[in-house]
Amino acid sequence: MSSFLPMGPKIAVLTPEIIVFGGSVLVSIIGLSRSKTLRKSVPLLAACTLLASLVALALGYSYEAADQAGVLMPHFNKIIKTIILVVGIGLVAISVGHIDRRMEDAVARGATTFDPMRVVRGEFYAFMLLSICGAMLIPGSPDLVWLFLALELTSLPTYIMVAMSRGTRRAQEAAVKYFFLGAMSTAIFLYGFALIYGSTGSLQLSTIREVFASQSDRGGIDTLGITGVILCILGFCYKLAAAPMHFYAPDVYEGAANPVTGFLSFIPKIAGFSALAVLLSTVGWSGHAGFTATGTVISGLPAPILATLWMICALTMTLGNIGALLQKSVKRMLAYSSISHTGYMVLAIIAGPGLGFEALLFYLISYGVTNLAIFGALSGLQKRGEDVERFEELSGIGRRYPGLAAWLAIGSGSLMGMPPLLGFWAKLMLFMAGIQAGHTPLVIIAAINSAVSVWYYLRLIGVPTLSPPGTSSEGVLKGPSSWPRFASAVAAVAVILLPLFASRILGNSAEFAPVTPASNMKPANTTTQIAPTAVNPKQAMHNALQETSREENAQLALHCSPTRL
Amino acid sequence: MIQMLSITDTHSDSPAHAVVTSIVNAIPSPELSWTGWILLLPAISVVLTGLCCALRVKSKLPGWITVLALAGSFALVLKLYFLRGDAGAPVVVHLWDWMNFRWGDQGKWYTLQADVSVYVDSLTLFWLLFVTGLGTLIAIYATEYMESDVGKGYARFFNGVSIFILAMCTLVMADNLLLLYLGWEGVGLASYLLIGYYYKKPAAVAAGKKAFIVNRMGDLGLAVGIWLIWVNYGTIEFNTLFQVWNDMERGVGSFDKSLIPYCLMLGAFGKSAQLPLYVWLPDAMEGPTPVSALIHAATMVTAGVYLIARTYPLFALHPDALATVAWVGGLTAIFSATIGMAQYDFKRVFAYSTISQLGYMFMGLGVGTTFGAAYHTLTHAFFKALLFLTAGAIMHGFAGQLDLRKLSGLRQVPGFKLVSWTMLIGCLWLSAFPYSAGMLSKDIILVQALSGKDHGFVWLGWIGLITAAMTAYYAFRVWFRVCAGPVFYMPGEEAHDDHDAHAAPTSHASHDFHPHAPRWAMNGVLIVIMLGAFATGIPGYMELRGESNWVQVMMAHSSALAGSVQAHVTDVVNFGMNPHQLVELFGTIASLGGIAIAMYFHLLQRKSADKLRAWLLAHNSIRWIPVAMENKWYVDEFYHACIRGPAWIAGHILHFTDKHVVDGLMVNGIGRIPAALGRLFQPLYNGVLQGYATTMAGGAALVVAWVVYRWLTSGVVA
Amino acid sequence: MTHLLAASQYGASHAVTITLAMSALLFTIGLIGFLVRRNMILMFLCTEIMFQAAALAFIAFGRMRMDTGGQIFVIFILTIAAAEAALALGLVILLFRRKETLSSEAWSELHE
Amino acid sequence: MIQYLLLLLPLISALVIVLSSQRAAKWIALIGSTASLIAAAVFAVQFPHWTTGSFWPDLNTTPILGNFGVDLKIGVDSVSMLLVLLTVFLTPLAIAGSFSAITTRMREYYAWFMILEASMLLAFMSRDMIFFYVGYEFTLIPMFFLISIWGGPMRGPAAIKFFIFTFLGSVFTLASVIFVAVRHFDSTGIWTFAIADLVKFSSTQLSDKEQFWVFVGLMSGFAIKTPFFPTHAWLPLAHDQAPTGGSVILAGVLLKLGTYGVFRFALPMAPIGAVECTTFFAILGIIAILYMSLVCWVQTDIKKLIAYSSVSHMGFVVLGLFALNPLGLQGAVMYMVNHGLSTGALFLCIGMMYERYHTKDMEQLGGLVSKMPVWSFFMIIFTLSSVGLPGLNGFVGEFLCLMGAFVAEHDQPSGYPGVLHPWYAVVAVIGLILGAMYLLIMLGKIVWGTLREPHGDGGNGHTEHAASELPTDLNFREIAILAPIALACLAIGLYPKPLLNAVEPCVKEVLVNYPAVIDAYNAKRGLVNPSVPVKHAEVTK
Repeated sequence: MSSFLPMGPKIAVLTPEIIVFGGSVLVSIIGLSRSKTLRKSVPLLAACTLLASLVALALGYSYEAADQAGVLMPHFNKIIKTIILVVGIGLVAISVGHIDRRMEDAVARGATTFDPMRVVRGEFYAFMLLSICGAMLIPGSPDLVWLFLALELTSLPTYIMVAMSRGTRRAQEAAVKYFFLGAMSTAIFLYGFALIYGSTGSLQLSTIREVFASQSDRGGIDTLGITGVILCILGFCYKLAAAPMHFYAPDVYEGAANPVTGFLSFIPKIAGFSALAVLLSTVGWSGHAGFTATGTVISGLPAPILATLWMICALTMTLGNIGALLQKSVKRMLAYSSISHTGYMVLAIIAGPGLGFEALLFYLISYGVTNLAIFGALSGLQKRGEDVERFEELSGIGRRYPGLAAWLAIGSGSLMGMPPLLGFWAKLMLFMAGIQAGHTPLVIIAAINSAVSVWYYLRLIGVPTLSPPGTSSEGVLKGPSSWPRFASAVAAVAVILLPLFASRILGNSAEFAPVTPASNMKPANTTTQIAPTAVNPKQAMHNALQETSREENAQLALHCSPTRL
Repeated sequence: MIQMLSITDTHSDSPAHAVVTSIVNAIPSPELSWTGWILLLPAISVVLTGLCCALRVKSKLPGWITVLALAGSFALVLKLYFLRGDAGAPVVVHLWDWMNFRWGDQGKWYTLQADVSVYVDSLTLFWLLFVTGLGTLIAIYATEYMESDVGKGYARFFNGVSIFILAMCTLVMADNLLLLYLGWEGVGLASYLLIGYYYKKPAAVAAGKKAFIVNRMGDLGLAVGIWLIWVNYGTIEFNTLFQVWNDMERGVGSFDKSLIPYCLMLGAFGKSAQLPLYVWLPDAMEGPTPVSALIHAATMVTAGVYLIARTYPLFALHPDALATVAWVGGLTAIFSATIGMAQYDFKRVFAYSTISQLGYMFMGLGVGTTFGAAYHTLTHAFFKALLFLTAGAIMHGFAGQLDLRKLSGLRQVPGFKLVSWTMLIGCLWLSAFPYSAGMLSKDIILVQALSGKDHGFVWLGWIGLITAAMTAYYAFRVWFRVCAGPVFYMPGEEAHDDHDAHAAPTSHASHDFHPHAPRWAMNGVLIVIMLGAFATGIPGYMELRGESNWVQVMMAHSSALAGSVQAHVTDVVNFGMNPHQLVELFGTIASLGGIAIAMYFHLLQRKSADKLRAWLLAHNSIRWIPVAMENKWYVDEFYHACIRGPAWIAGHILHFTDKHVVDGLMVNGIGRIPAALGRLFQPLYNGVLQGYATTMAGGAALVVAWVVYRWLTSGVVA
Repeated sequence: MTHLLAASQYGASHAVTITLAMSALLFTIGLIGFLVRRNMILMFLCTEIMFQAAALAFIAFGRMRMDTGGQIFVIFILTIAAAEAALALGLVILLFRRKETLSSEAWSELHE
Repeated sequence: MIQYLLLLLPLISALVIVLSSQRAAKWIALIGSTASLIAAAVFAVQFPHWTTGSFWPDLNTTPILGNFGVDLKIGVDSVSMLLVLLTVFLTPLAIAGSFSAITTRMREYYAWFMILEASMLLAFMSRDMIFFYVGYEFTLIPMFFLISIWGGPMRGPAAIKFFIFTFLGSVFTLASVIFVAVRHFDSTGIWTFAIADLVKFSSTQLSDKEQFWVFVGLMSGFAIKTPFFPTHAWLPLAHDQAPTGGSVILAGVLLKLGTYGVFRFALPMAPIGAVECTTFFAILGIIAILYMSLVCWVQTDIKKLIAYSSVSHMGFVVLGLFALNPLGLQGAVMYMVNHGLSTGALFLCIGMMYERYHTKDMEQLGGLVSKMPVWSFFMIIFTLSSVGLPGLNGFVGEFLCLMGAFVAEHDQPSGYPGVLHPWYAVVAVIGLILGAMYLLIMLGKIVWGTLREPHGDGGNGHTEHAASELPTDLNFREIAILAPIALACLAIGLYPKPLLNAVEPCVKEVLVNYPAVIDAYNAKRGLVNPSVPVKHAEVTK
């Protein structure tokens, strides 16, 4: 089946990305300007671009258009994009003043004179916007080509960002490792794509899903398809920094500058999770031989894929946490912590649409915001124009900068899941999703892990506030720009206050179910708009399931559950 | 002869059932709520003396507050007594709710009813009379005795005395076992505080602690007994308990209800210093002497007797339990008498004599004469209080001197005549001198024992007679040494003037030491108590003459009657005599013989006592006798080695375990696992690009392999 | 090689099967090369080989399915490969300037 | 609205403290906590369900994760009310007790203290499981800072161990709660975390196995918090190292969070699981009582001794809880309150002593009654209360707990059969002797005897410093701190009736499913309750 999707809705849906892309071009051009004022305004421009994109998304996003554009999960798509944009603004803010800090420091010491042509601000923000643009494109991908290109668009700029973020050899080494291993992982999921294509004969995700569904009807998705999906998952694991593809993360995070580390630990991750969600929506969470827990049939992913993800989830959580325990470098520790959080989120992916995706999104919000608070605080500090990295450099800085120590502490508290901070609610939903999907063992592993993680997060709380200032922390000063600290403060406040608005952030969980594009299922004009309804749709679905018999149930799951209910 | 409302013997089929009808239901009597003041007055005294303590009152005010309060209580007790007479029906006066709740509507077992209410029957009144009466007298005595502590520990002392009287009254007036338990522990507390009154003396502190802890062991028995009673009868209120105590249709729980008396008797043995829990009482003599007189001789230690008398119906169901009580009492009597014979500290001699006399009381309870036990309690209370108070007067006068080898001929020392002669009365009474009150009360018990048919009670009677001889010996050993003979004295270490302890140690040489003669308060109290001791003989004479006497009637109208057996005194027992004749003859021989031996060794030929001791010590085969007796048969050491020692070692071992096994090995060990795992994986992050690539590819391969394995083994094809 | 068997299920021609085998072989060669070579340019070329293996597979499957999508995808793969090549060479030159060596082992400052 | 005021007052005071000066901090904290006390008193007076066991107020909800039934529902029943009162009663006293002890970073100290109070109140007042958990868990943070900033020389490890240990347990508690909520949703289609709904659902709808695991999960958190025997390792260290105020709250209130959790969640939610585990936990309780008493015996550090004694005392609570009859549960609740008072007060006393002598070593100190008679008086009162002297508060709970365990047998005619055996109580009752032993030994060393003081110039010059600041005996402030507790001890000891009456309906509510479950369980073991017809036992099985 060949499908020519109408261009109109597609462009309408892509307006935010287009704005971001345009912004990146603009930023890279303005960054070359000889006017210092203009150059200095680059981050502001980048932020404004993201803001404009956010406005465009908020005002212009229509589920109808998204349906027609072949977006599989319109609501998911919208929320992912929103999260990326909001956190993206924060990421821009925490990188203000960072890239040229070294040179400015050198100028201030009189070591060199200022040379506008050596300023790299413009490109840096352009790459940042490009990567963000790529990440935004992923959740709405209608086909494999799009997915592949969007993933590459997300990754390629980040390699350069790592390399240029600091002038040190460590940054370049990080870039090399990141790039080469990234290329390998790209090859792996690319091969996976090829196998999926071979199994289904189509690049259209909606078609792939139908073919997979009919294969399942006939007894199971064929080996080719399953192998492809598993290869893709393993490839995506690189983006997520999930085991077994996580080994690069500590080195790269350590080598990159603080704001870039913040960027790396969020944007590729959300991109990877979007890609994973999109990919897995083709095999679906319903209609396969699933888990029967406590008498209720709970369908899940196909068994091999589930097994893969299960293993990845358990390994990632555990390896991340035990790795983090031993670290002396804050950034390395945060890298491992980021790995373990990936593990938790994989649990949400396993749990599937509905509660699982809601938990995933909540977790991503929580992780993004918390990350901002922590990396913002770290980026707000410097030691002779260099990043603050090791724990002992932070020791006792709470005496001088109580605010920064507080933001760090709040961020750590949220990461460890301390109620009532944002991270706790995220973990709560994650556990709910996990248990509801019948994955209590994984939830228990996650619970143990989150208890283990307390140890190193406590260090991040304790070292700045409790330890006495040492020799290594003497030279630690505030950074040149106050924007990172401001962003960190805003994020920390958000970590405290967002839970109050939690129920309003996400809307209804049932909306996260993947949607078969309307153009394939039924005439476009009959597509109904999803609107928050008074009745809890989840409950409605549940009632429907209760009333139907087992066979009907299976049928319903097969044919209807991908659609919105 | 003796008039009993219901006379049963142990041979009848169900003595319990027969007796239960005789326990009259208590009537709730709100109009008697003023009896609450018997408790309230000491309570007020506790508060006021406490305030005096806090305000550091430097006068005798706290002493007189206490005296007034106790006298008030005594007056109220007298009023109550005259209001209801010897044989009035029991009454219950509810004061306020205490531990009291219900969780069902079916009554028994569905409630735990333990209110602060007063149960007054003759038994209660009997105890109240001498507790408050003697309490008042001893408090008056103490106002003078403790005068050197005015402004220092004086208020604290009277605070303790008030607490004691409050708790003791609570104990005997309680209408349920839990309130009784409150009083029970309360007297223990008072005892703890007062024994440790001279808190700078390590011995006093240790003695207080020991008293409390050993009593606690007994209290456990009481606690378990209370639970068992509740389990079996569904109530712990005496009034309802006596109504249901014969409800035998079901035994509940794994523990047999026959254990109840054993549990209760454990409590009684602890409080009344019987074997094996007597060890605290001799040490308790570290307290001020009025305390020894009041708490550790006259009143508190009889609480055990009271408890058994109060719960006598439960004991009556189990003759074996009663026999146990009797035998423990008899053995304690002779055992502590042997120790008492060999002590040099005459306060300790009296302490062991107390234990011994308490043994008689338990023997009386056990062999079935609650009257005898109660009567002996009464006479003992007076003569032993008298002995302790005279001992106190001597201590007071001779700077705490207690060693009978260092005092002599006090009856010729000016100011100590009265003390000596009252002490003589006390000793005569203690030695059961013919037709003294002590003899009369002791004989009732011995007659009952000798007329007993089961459980070897006859032997018990003989043990009692032998003990009587030993008692006479050691009582007069003290008197002849201390009061008779040539005048000689050495002052002691001024035990109760502790607050100046770090001033120059008082080492008065005997020549410039002036004995401090008792004044009117002490002398007056001694006289009154001596008269009281004479008066306590009256019921005995009435008994002897076969008349009904008030002690008898009071016991007969209380729970103590139940199952109490009438002696068949006319049966021939030994030597062709009936028990009465036996006791009269051998009791007299024992008493006079003991006194005579004491006179020989300690008055006429004092050197020969030492010779005898030296002779005994010189022969290896028998030297253990005096050594063991002087060292109290090494019971303390035995307990120390067998109970405290192992527990202490266990404590250290467990502390070590806690630190290094539970915390170190388990907790920290488990805590180290994650980091150790982390270290295990650390080599994988070696920083080499190829290494990472290999690990990633290998990891991916492993994951795929695992999936394939799962796939193959689960049999599920996607 | 399970996917080869699967491919034969669809009645693929021998040519397709051989192409697929070729693709798998290429991918393996690329991967092994990536793991064993220390020269960064060679390593990059190995990733290119893996990319091309995927491209070959796309073409073979497109042929098998009689679908043009596979060939379209290959164009994009080539484009991305070119972009990566540009990036890689830039990076390699940067590194070479620093240390005058192309060995990847020279860059292991960051580790546990 | 008073309940929200009660929650907000400490938070507002914390905020004011943060904005105020170092010198004003303690007074603001005192005023704030006293205001909470007054608010709680008003709340208690308004509270209409003292004897009915119902919750009040019942209607106010503020949805937080509305879609998932996580609502900020605030309401108390009489047991919660008692613990709320305990909290607001102890907090001002602990704050006042910190006045002279805390001389650095005062703003932070008092701010954390107020946050701690709010957190504890939230835990006790929440009628939503998640918000209970929020309060329960968040107490760790202020306590962590209290220990690790103002604690003793080992404060770092102490704080971290305390934090990680308790956190580890409570994640399982959370998982269990979520499990029940998810199962509730699966079978009814409604998300809720309301305690009442989940308890009702869980106790009746879950299978035996599920109940077992739910119970185990819940207990793993509560057991560590309480702490039960083998999981107590964090406690001696934390208590020992915490500043006085922290110890008071830790022993007085935080430990009760654990037992409150057992009482409010674990027991009612999973009766079948609870019955399966009863023997195990009762034995743990007994081990705690005896083992810890022996360990207390050999302590030389007085604060550690009291800390270990807390574990021992919690053993009585555990035994009472697992007696599973009204006597035991009443006793357990009474014990929670009473232990909070007496042990909290003991820690205050020790703190006052420590401020004067800067040592807690009983080998160096002794005979303080000659120097500090008032202090000694209070010390004796609270020790006796700990010993369980009748007439003081400790006795009520202790006696009922043990009695509850004694009568927890299968054939009890009280309508509440149990699964224990009298031997449990008989063995545990030895703890009374041992308790008297170590506490009186402590008194004998530290209060009685000849005066022993640490050598004058103990190196750091603290002694002179202290001597200049504090009088030898307690000053008015310190007496004013201890006197209310002493009065409360006496009052509860002499007239526990109101408390018993208040607790009783809640206890019945907790035990509502138990008789049938226990009969069935015992029937499985071959023990038939004679008061119940055999049929009944079979039906319930």
